[in-house]
Amino acid sequence: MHASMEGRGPSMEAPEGAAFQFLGVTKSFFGVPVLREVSLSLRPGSVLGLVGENGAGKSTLMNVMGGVLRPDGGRMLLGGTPYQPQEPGDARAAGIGFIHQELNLFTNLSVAENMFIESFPTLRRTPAIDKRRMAERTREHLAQIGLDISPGALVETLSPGERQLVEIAKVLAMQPRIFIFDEPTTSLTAKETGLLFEVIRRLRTRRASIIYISHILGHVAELADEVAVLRNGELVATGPTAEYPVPRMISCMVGRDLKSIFPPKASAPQEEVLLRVEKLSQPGIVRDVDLTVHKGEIVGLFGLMGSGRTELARMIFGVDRYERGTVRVGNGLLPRGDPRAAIERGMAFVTENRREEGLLMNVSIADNIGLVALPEFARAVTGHLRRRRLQEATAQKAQELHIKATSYEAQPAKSLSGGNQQKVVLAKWLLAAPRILLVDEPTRGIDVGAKYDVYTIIGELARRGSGVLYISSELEELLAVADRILVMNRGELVGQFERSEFAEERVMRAAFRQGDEVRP
Amino acid sequence: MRFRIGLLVAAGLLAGALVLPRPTQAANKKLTIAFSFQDLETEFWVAGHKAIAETLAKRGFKVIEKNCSKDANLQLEQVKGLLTQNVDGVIIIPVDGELAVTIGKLANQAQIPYGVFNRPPSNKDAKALVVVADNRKIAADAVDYMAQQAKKLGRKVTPAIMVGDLGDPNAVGRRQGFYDVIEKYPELWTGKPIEIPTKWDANVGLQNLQSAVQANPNIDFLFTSSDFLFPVIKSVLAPQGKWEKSGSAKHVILGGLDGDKTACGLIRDGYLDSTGVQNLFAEAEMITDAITAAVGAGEKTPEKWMDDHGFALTQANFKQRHLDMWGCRLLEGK
Amino acid sequence: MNTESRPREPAAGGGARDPGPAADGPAGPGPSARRPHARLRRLGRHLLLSEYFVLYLSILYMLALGPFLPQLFAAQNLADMVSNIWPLLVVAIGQNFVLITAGIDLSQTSNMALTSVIGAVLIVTSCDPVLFSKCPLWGTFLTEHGGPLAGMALGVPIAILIMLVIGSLIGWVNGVAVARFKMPAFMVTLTTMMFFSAVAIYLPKSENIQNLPHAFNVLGKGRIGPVPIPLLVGAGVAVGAHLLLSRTLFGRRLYAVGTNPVASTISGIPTARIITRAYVLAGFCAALASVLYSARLEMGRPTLARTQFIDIVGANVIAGVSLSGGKGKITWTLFGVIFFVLLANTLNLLDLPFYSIDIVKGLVIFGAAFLDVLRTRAAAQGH
Amino acid sequence: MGSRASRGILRNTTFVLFVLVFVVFGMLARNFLTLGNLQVILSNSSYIGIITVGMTFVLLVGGIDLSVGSIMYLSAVATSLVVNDLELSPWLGVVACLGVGLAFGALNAFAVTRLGIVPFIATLVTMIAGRGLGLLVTQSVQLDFPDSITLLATVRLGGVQLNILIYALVVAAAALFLAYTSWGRRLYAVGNDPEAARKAGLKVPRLIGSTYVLSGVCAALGGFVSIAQIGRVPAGFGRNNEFDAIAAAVLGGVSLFGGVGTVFPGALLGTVMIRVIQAGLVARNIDIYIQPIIMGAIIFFAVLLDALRNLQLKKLGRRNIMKMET
Repeated sequence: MHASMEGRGPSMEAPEGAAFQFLGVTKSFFGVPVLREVSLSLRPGSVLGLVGENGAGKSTLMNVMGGVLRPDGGRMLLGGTPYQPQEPGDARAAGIGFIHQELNLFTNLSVAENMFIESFPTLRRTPAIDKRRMAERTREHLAQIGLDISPGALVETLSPGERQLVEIAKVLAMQPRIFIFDEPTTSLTAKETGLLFEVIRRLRTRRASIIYISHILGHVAELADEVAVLRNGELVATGPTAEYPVPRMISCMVGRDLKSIFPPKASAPQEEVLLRVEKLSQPGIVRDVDLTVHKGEIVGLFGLMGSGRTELARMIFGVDRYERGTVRVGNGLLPRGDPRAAIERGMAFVTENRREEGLLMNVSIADNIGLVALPEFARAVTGHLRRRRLQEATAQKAQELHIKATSYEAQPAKSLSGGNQQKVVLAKWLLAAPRILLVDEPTRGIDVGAKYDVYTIIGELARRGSGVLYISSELEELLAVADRILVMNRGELVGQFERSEFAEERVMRAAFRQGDEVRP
Repeated sequence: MRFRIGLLVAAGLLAGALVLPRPTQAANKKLTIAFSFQDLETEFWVAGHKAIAETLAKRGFKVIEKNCSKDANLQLEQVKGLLTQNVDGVIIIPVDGELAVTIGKLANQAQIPYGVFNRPPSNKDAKALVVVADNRKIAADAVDYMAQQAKKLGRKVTPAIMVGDLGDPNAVGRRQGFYDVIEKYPELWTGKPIEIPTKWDANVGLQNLQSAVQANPNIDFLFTSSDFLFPVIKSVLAPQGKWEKSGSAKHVILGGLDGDKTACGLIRDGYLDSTGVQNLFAEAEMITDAITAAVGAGEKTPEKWMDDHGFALTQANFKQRHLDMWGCRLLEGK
Repeated sequence: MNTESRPREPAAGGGARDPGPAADGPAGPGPSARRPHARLRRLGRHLLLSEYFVLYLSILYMLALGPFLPQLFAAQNLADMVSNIWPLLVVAIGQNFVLITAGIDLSQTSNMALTSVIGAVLIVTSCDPVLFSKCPLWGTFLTEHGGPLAGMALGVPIAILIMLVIGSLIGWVNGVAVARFKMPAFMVTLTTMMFFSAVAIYLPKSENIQNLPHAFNVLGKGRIGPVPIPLLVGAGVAVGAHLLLSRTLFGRRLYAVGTNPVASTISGIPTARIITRAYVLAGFCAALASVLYSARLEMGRPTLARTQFIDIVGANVIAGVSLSGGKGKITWTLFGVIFFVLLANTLNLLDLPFYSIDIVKGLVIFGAAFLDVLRTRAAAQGH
Repeated sequence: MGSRASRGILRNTTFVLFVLVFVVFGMLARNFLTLGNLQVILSNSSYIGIITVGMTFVLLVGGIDLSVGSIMYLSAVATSLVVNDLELSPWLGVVACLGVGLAFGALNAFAVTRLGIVPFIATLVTMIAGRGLGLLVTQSVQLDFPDSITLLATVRLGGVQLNILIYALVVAAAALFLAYTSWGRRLYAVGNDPEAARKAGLKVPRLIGSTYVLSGVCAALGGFVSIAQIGRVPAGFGRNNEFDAIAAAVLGGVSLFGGVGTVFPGALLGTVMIRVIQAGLVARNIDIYIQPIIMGAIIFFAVLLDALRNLQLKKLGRRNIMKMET
């Protein structure tokens, strides 16, 4: 693969038959350059791993390519001929398939309908949709990615992973020659991820070109033929994957040598039990779960998507109800289905999806951070808020966690990058000084730098004597941060590993026992 | 760009909205009478409004009209506004008698002659020129004639009433008049009258009348609180073969109130037995006479009570009295 | 309820467009700053974008009409206009609380009617058997000598207290239905509207209840010193509501719940209770407004405020309160109410044939709404 | 399995409730459970039912249309101009009627989709100004229609009244349209998530606009059906019908937040249910002061029941997240 890098090294001529080329593409918002003269070309039948921190310009570049945004300068060539998309439709027509990071499915429609929403197959000489044909074709497309669900199923009944795969199948159905995968695996189970990778490899053998964007650098290394690294809108490195092991990718991304992806382990568990869950059961979701979290301990909860770990956390915290079992904080029994009780007892819950459950997207950063601890700033009877104190406290937290924003008071949460949004969620809870922290996939879809910060924040909390239940499907991060790892499978705890016995394959084996989660 | 265009459009619209009205003061030094009426949604009020507005105009008054569409508070605010325009006299068709008093007090304070049309003020706290018709009595007259017809049949009949909007005093008064008669001849009825809500809405009237007839096919004595419902009644009874002239076996004894065109035609043709009539034009004459006199004499708070006893136009007295009914005059273009 | 088909969040939301995944820089083209008359446009933009937009609009409207309508500025007329603001303001503020939770309360009107009737029944000094002997309360609550509290020393205050309690109870019923049983607010309040309006008419069998004690009527137009009592009440409620929304725990949580109920629940906010309270406040305000209206009309009316719903919600929405929740300020409501009252007053003064009044009213509302859209767009660009 | 059975019932509470109401009144009131009465109820549901169909479309895309009442009046005025003043054939009357409905529907569509005014306000303006426009023409004098129009109401095909047939036709057409055409399915998509719809390259403004046009036409048609029945149009014609229509639709399970609901059975059941209750109260000859009280109460409990059912369904739905019932 060849790519030209203005000013860095000998710029090479783009090869004959490049599937796609960016030539000095620039783009800026309000005079702030987001893409600086990016030149890059993509070879047929190859996978290009595009990496970079949030805000580096990946999505902007892809949006330019996908016709969502127009470049301020530079040109694009599609198979050697000039290419100027005016709208997403043009890109689609030109054979570029864009799998967006956030899902664009209509939950109230069936899988089949979602696949063909843009052009339904109709019965001859009528406006009526040919449901049978639609179902058949849908089944074929789903089969391609090994997804076995009924075309008639409503999307709202699907798991996140299944939805993601449907989104992908939808793009495959358009049979483009160039694919853009933007963070496709965030909500996939290990098994589903495997399926996806097979699909991508198959596409490659069919001479299709793939751009693969991900924060999970391991995946990039595993999948890509070449990598290209963006930093602050500039193409800072590019070359065969072989030359770019993960550590080098990272140092290119962050511009300095990061000691490692994980901070040194700071916390150590103590005797005192903070959280004790006994025989927690809810038919169809979890069965007889027992677990404890000690003072200063980080308990990792590993399990595949759909193993019931998120549901478990929601029940412990009281978001969902459960039929049997008890949750004790210290030695006080926690009432069921009452998050407020949990919070009063010093519990905090960082949920897996920031947008729906974590943040008030249109509300200012400060107000978001203040949300949980608010009562502490209100006068007893009147409920009158001590606003100066509140403002100071939130601002302080925001700085502590290095939340990058122009104004905490004015800027709405939705204007932040994923990493900073996640920090806002953490700040919201930390302001209430929790003794027990439940975190669910806290590093999903955020960049390496932000991940590092999140690990540090959680580690620090544990060091100060709080207990943490850390849910994740990225095993290596658990191995790094946890003192103990519990493995969950189909609603049951099937294994427990002390830090001394940590070993990747053993944990994995436990997680996969009885195969992956079953689907009817 | 779009921003600027939009701005222009919007500005234009506002301007349009503002220019549309013509200034009031442009009018010369004519005496002005303010006229606030409750609504124009039935033939009856339209005719009443027309009668007054025209008579006043004929007498060289300038008339400022306000429609408060049944909203008591709005009518209050309207009259307040009118009083500040120092008009020479105010006539209102009040939303109800109580409001007539509240507004009357204001008019008295403002020292402006005040006339109340058609609805009796609930008490005499405010000095006013009042022309009223007694809905209850007139309804009773009409229903009483129906009862006489029923007696002739020599059998019990099944009575039904189409009731108006229970928030409207006319509807309530007319319903009471109906029940006065019902109680007067207890032996005449097969049972308790069937009540059919209409909310003064033809569609509601139609639907509920159909349901009522469906449930009680033997209804043969029907009083409607307003004449404007006759087409509805026809469309329900006709398919059942019950839209027959009086005298025929299947005839439903029919009565109404208002005295509009349709009613006149129906009595003439023998479908309708009787309808209660308010002598609308006479009322209009009376109120305008009174206010003219008061304004002329420079009285500030004149007081006078004028009754329109109204009457029931029936098959029996049609020949003699039909021209006293405003509907018939409209019908015959007089 | 989301009845908005334009990008969800107007001005205050900042940026009518969602910057999208992990915002690589803010989206949307920059403001077209490279145009002539920049200063003028900036002034225009400032006026357009300011919090006080609707107020400016009202003033502009008033000035524009001045030449046509000298009597518009007549002291008496101005006084009337101001006096018309307060009752509407009070009830509209109540509605505002509910709108912030992304709900709606259609039952406020019948709430006012019912409380008006009940209040009057309690304190009426005498009533005519001919009118009332048929009504269900006759003999028990009502006699020739009036209601149970008639002539009592503290009769009036007690009656008002009872009105407020009942109003709040109606609100509570709505609130519980919406918050606990997750019933659609529109349907809940539509049915309670039918129900209580029917009850209000049933109790006195459609009769208005007159002869209320002077101590009550005086609330309608009386003054304390130079200040009209309704003004005191209205202003009091406005200030109270403003503080409640902007300065208290409840206020913050109300906005949070209106913006994202799920996140709010998980953040430990008693969502159901907050929503219920919003409806209770709506009911309370309705009852209070009912006191003012009944007093100025000097009677209890079973049909009070029957046609007012549109003004109540309209005044809020015109001023930018979003029907999809999370947005709304008392100042906005105030301006919206001023706008509607001004509109009604001018239409009243203008000597228009009755039908064209509706047309003009429609056009003006349209104009105002459209200007609001422009400002939303401008704001979106500006961000 | 138990849960599946109960789910089966739960999914159809609207229908169950409907039957329940019908049977109860059937026992309470005379000649209620008769074919004749069924016809009466359907024929009386027809005009508001047709309007409800249009309203359902608007609600499906998360909008609202307050102007249907005024559109009914305006189109009635147009019809009267054609058949009364110009003395043209009733068929031209129908054309004029629907034409006006279409025009004002388009006006709403323009205000909402092109100018971006909130539907509530946009249609509110049409409601207020539209009524004024009508009165401007009629001077609020009531309109009487000739037999050529009113006779249409008495026409029967195969023993079934014409207006019932029209209603059935409209419902069938709308139901098929929503279930089997691209346009119909896309309406659901827009109602579910306008942003995603835009990204998917759907013509969102056109889709939304179309619903207001449809609603306008339905309002006009419904108005015409009712004119044929009552033969006379007073100045208040159609007022508040917007609320009746919305209530019927929502009672039939159409969500005000868009994306959820059906014309058949949903909106149909909602409409007829309200009608059945009203008819039952009259047939039973309940004191008219009490009738609206009972009416309100019954609808309230219908909605409550529906809400409880949704909560229940959610619980059941939660059970099979894991798809591991054992």
